[in-house]
Amino acid sequence: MGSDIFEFSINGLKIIIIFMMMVQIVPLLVWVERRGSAYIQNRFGPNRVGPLGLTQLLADAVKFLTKEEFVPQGSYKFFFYLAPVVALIPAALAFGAIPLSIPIQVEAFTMMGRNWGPYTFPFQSFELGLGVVFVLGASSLAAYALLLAGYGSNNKYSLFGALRASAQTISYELSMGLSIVGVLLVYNTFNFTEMVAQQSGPLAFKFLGNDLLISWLPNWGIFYQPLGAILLFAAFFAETNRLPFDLPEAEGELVAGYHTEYGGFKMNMFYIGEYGHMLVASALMTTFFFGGYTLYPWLTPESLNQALSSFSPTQASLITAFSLHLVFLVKVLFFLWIFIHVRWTLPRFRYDQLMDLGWKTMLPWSLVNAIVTAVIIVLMRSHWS
Amino acid sequence: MQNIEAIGIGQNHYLILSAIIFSIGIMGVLFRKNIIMMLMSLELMLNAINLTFIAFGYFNGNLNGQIMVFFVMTLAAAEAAIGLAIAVMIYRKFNEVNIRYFEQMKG
Amino acid sequence: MSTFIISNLWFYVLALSLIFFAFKVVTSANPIHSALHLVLTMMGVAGLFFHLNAQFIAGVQVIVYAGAVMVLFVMVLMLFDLKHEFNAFAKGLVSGFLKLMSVALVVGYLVGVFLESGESKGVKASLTTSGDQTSTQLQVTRDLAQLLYTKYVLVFEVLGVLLLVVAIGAVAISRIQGGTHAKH
Amino acid sequence: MSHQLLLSLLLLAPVLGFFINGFNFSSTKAIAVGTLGTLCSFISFICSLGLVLKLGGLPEDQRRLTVEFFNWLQVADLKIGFSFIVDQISAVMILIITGIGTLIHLFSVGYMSHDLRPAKYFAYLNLFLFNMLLLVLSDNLLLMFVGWEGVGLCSYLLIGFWFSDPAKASAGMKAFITNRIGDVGFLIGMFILFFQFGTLNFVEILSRLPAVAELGWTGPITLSCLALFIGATGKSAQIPLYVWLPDAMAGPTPVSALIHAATMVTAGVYMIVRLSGLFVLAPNVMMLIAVVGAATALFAALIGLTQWDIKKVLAYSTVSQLGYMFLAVGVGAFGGAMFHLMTHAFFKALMFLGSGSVIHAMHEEQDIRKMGGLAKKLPMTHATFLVGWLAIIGFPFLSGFFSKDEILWSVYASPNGHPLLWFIGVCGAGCTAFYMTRLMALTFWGKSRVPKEIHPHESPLVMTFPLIILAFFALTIGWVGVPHILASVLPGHIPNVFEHWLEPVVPKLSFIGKSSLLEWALMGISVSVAGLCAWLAFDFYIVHKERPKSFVLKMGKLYQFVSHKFYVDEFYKQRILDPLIEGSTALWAYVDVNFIDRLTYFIADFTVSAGAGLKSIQNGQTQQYALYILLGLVTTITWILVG
Repeated sequence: MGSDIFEFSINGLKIIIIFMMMVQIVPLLVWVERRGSAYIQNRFGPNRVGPLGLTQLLADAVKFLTKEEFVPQGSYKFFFYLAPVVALIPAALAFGAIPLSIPIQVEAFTMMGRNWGPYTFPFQSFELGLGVVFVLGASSLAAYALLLAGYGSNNKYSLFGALRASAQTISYELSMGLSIVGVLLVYNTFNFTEMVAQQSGPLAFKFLGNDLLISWLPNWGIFYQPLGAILLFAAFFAETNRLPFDLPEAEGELVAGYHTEYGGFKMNMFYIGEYGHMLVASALMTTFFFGGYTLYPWLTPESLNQALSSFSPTQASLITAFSLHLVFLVKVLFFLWIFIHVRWTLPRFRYDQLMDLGWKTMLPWSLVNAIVTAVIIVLMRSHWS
Repeated sequence: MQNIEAIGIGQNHYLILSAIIFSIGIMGVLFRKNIIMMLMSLELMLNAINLTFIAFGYFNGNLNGQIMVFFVMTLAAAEAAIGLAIAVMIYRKFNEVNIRYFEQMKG
Repeated sequence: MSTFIISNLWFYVLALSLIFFAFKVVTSANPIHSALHLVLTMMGVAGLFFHLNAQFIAGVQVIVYAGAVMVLFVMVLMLFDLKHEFNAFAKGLVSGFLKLMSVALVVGYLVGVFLESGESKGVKASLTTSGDQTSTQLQVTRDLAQLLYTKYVLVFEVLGVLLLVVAIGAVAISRIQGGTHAKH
Repeated sequence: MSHQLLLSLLLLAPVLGFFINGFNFSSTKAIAVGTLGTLCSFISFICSLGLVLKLGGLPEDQRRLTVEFFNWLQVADLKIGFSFIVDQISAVMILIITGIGTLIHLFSVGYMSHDLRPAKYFAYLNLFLFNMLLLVLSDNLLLMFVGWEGVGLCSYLLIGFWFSDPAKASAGMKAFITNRIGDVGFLIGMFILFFQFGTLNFVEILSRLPAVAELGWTGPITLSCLALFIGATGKSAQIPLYVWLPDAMAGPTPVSALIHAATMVTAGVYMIVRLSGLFVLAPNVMMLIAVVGAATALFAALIGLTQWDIKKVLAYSTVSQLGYMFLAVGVGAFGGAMFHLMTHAFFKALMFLGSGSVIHAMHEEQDIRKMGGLAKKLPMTHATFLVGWLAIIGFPFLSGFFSKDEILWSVYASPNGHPLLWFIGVCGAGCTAFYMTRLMALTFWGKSRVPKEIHPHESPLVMTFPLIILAFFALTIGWVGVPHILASVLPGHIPNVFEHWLEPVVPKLSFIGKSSLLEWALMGISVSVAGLCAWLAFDFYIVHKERPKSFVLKMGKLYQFVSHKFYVDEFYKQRILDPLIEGSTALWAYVDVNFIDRLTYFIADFTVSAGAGLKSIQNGQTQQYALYILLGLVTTITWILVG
């Protein structure tokens, strides 16, 4: 957390900013979702409040805040209130671990009579050696939120919704974990920054003894782990209870699933949790498969440094960090749009189809993927290295 | 977070902590009548054991402790699964999850 | 200096919370409460692991224990809708006293043995190289994997088989339609 | 034919007979089975003849044929071989056994012709032969004891042959049990001997005997002789244990003839003669034997006077004659005893078979009051019975005269004899003469008192032929052992072959300082007494028929007393059996019920309650199990720390 007061404060500020970033994205996503679904269904969507309905977000926020604090009769108040909080925490923790951009180098400078040594601020909430493990751990805690909500609201529909949702998240966690194993095998590290660093160069790999270099393609993970990517993406849909897998809150059968009884700000927190998970999911997708915050031919850290040689090193690293961050954001938004797009195009799975898909297709395929990647890597490394 | 030498916290601290947790776990097994509660206190005991393994591993400088924790965990998961399956069976038959129904299984 | 205080503080805070949660797990009448307290204990233990330079194990602990096993417990508890248990604790004064006495004795012996076995080894574990923290964790994990797949590979395989057996067993047990008034 | 082969054939024949007959127990073809039995006994007779001839061929001092089949028993220094010895004494015995045995087998073919289970009868008879030969030929006491028991068994089986009749069955039991009581004595004698001499082999015992005689009653030799004598009394029906012989008449008559006249009862005498070297060293026991023998002789003779059953009379006469043999042995006249044993075997077997044919003719009627005047109807039986009668009363120059006179003379003359014993002997002889003449008179002479429906007829040749042969021997066998005094008088010096035959094996009696005149006088007295009593009986039962009745009236209570066999049976029952039974019931009622039962009940209840107590440990409550585990852990740790 830093050795002196400056670093300490910067880090604290950074955590808050990133958390607020995640929270702020949610209304934006809600708006995009409503506008997008409207666009898909050939209708207008919210356009009354402000230009293109942008201030609709504000209106929603006010609505959520002013809604009556309603607690169902006979429910377990403690669980009822705990559920939204627990829904939010895993998403925030996971998002904090994902590097949004390259670390910012700050040279030594003097301020307030003391000279502060050079710092490097990692562009994420906290720098973790085993980033992936941490993220997996955090996402696995999401199941509790569902259970607590379902059980706390003393309502049969919500209980059933909760049980189904947690069963679903647990079973898809398996295939998610295994597909991530494939990724880890390729990058041979748990640390996100190293993964992104490996993806920054041109597509270059050894194949049956001779080195291949495709200069016009970036060295992204997607080319190494295409099947892994698809499986992981599908698993993320299930993890976040997004549409094809959002049986637990299927309106038709279970009213609103586990958050039937929730309204007001608690409902808002659930939304934040859900969209937070989507954000984490898409961030992971970009980091694993689409090169994170690097854009090979144009915006790589080296090329930017040359361009910004005129600025002082700190400013240069600041500018490069933020520009790369933009790159990262664009990719993430692209995936978020896919999430939203899929929601309004694919029909919902029946529960047994859901389970069969999870256990009988996704799990075997992710196993195969992990094994095949392992075999190839062993062959490549041992035989020709 | 530098892992400089933990002057204050020695191995005994961890061992004593795990001993306490372990005994709480035993109390759970002995006193609680609900099967699932017993399973949980069992998990508690296993956690205490893991803690001792890791503590020994850390202070003796080798990784065997962590390996053992791996195995203990898989075992605990397996044991929990079976225990819960039995608990479900007991619940389905007696509509109550109480240790005294285990007697029905004898002979 | 700060890290020194923090690491001690970190340990004591976690230790005390652990004990408190563990105690709550055993004594709370509502099973779901105790289940959640158990989750918190596990998180606490994961924190301690983190401190004992076993980050990967801490992660695994969270994923496996807190994420899967406890969810199973909570799901089952919720499925049974077990409310507040009135006679949760086994009655019987004599056996109760006997139990308490024996547990106290066990703890007494253990603690006595620990304290007696010489000063607390504060020695710096060879694992913690001074380098930045991330590389050490990776290094630890790699060594762990190395050890796991060379020296203990047999145990690893056996455990794989065990898990398979347990999976089948659990399904088999729960599908039994038997019982005295089984309808077949 | 080597003597081993002969001896094995001798033993094997009866055993084969027993097995063959034994396997078809239920066959009713008396003739086939009978001939087989007789054939086997005849084979063994031929073998014994061969053996005796081979023995005769040996020089004087090495007359001993030993056959060692296998080493039966070897424990520490006790070495018992399944081995046999044929010397002078056993030669005499096997001749008697097989000879008379064959004749009796022949007789019983006729006698048992219409019996339901002849095969069983002949099987037992052959078994008896085998056991008797075993007894007689064995070279050590233990094997003899095996024969001894076997013979007892066969006598039990044969007495109780018609076991459907409870009286006969209980008679068998009585015989067996009294014998067993005697056998206990025999066993104790064997133990003492083994303890003292470390061996049971006759030759070894006799070779290890100390030179000087043992005075007093507590020495080992005296005690063993005493115990052996008790065994002998059991087997040979002497005073204390004779009660079973009269009741043993319940068996078929040939059985009585063979077992209770000729062979088994003489086993006791044979045993004493075989161990004569030992008995000589115990003068007190010799004196006891003599006294018991004399007492039995007189006592049985007195009872014999009052008996009405033909076989009972003969039984008591056997007991008294055995008394004479023991008397002879008691005073040291072992040769005389053996000689009397041989002669008695012949004429007593003759008379028993005679009575058998009488009973056969009278259709199982045994009461002599219902007989009379049978001489005309059963001429052959009457003739042979007449010879037997003359022999037993000691008519001069018949076998009985020679042997009895020999005994009486040696009783008077021998160093450890006594004139009083002689006097008792003479009285016994007188009584014998009286009751035998009474028997002859009542059954054969005088007026026939046979009931109308029975008309006796002479028995077939197969029964009378053995009678003739036995009668011939009763007449002539006496000349084998002519006493010296007579030999000198009679023309042509006839050597005392029998005495000479036994001489090397049996201790010699020396009649020094006794004038031959005295011997003549004694002989004269005994003959005249016998003749007087015979005439008296003749007069009582033929001439003046009413005399016996008046005599009985005069006697009154005394007669009752004697006719009821001196109430010995009743005495035994009241004084011995009843207290024994009461004692055991008391023992059962008090000790068993109170102590032993209660103890077992207590143990049972204790285990049940302990089980109940421990049951609680396994009541399925997992938490208790957990507690026990913990307690176990804690106790072990404390144990380690504390210990």
